[in-house]
Amino acid sequence: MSVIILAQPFDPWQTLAEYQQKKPHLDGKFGATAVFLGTMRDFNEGDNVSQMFLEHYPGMTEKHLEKICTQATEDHALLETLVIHRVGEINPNDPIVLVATWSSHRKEAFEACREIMEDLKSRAPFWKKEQLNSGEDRWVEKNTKGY
Amino acid sequence: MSVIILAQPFDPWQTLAEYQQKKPHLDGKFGATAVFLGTMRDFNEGDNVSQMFLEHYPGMTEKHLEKICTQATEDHALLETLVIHRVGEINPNDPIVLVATWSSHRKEAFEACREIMEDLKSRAPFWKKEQLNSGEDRWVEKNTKGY
Amino acid sequence: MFSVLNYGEAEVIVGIRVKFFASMRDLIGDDRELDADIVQQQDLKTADDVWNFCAQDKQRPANVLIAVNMDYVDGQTEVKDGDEVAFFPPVTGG
Amino acid sequence: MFSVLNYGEAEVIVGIRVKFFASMRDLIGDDRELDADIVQQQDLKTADDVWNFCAQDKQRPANVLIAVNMDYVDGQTEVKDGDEVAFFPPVTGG
Repeated sequence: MSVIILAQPFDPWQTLAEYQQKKPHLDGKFGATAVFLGTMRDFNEGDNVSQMFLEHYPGMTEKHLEKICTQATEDHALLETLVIHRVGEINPNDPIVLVATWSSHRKEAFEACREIMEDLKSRAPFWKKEQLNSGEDRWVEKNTKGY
Repeated sequence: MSVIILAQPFDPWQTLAEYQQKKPHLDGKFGATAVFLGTMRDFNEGDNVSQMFLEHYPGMTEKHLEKICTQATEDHALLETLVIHRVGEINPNDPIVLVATWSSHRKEAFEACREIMEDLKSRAPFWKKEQLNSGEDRWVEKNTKGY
Repeated sequence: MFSVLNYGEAEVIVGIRVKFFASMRDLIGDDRELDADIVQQQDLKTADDVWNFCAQDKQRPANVLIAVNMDYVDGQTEVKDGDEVAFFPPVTGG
Repeated sequence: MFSVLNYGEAEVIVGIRVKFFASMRDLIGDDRELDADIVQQQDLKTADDVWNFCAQDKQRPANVLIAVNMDYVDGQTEVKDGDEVAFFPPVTGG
């Protein structure tokens, strides 16, 4: 299980491939991998967004994410979990968050991946500030509904 | 939207990365990507499995998968969908199926990805024959439950 | 009972093309080239009739799936010349 | 009102470390180095007291979240010397 807070851009698919290769205990045992990737869009709530700044609470963010991954691992008998979340300056098309879960069967991987994402969106201490094309900036105040 | 039936092994993460790059209409517009990857395990129902043969119904398989992807695209306002499914001889750790969905928001991507997988597992004409370590072979007769 | 009729260069299918997949092929004992399985029999009205004709004395498993022209149907569905009828067990892909 | 006391080489924190994030920092007008925000005040018993002391006349938004030692709590939670208390708006990551 890994929780990574990253201040630089990352390649989600290459990272996934490398992460999986380094987990020999998965060999032949995982039938299911569910992945969610959140990516920065260039629009939000009707406005064009040119850049974003992602703030977090160092220490608490990691602690909270580890807690929800541990909980999901127990609840769904996961074989492996990876969460990567960007902080700092982010540009359109940059990956923001990657959640990946590995399990024997698909039900567990799907449910765990979504539960981790929903908890992350509603409870993990991250905050987005958008820089609009107009020059204005603003804190994002709410997320879209997950269910 | 693409549905691909493949008789050779494939690298799921590299394929995803390349597929996404070739879709300029996604640029800046997709906030969410949900992915499911099914991988061959080396055990099933208590037995060690050395290899698998995946049969399909050429023509109907593609037609059925295209239908469920079109339905999911309408139901969930997807921006893009990719389904890749292996046929032929498959070895442990080989990817079997990849389903990826792109949308503006996570709810749609998650739900569409899972719905496509569930329909694929219960309705798309594919059949697995397992070769056991014991030398025996057998048709797989049922899937694990998805919900 | 199975044949493909060729008129000049064009292949003209007269009859119903029948396919069996996976364990259903094993059950029927069908090791022929499947694409050449054209049943020419005037009195086959439904998918059920096609099964009974091809399978002879073999009972159809309750969970068999039937497709006509690559769409799922039930056994009562009518079939006609040029149709493709397939029988297969529950699917296990993914 | 804010200070870090150094005794020899070891940093000894006497008081409550307070942090504000995102729009809550803007509201408080807190442009100090946050890690140095140690409140030394004997009569702060709860997280609510800490807010009131730091925010002075600024009303606390109804949806503010509170963490003590990096766990979510409510405003009635007691605090003591050495604790870290954080105030922040609803989260918007992911």
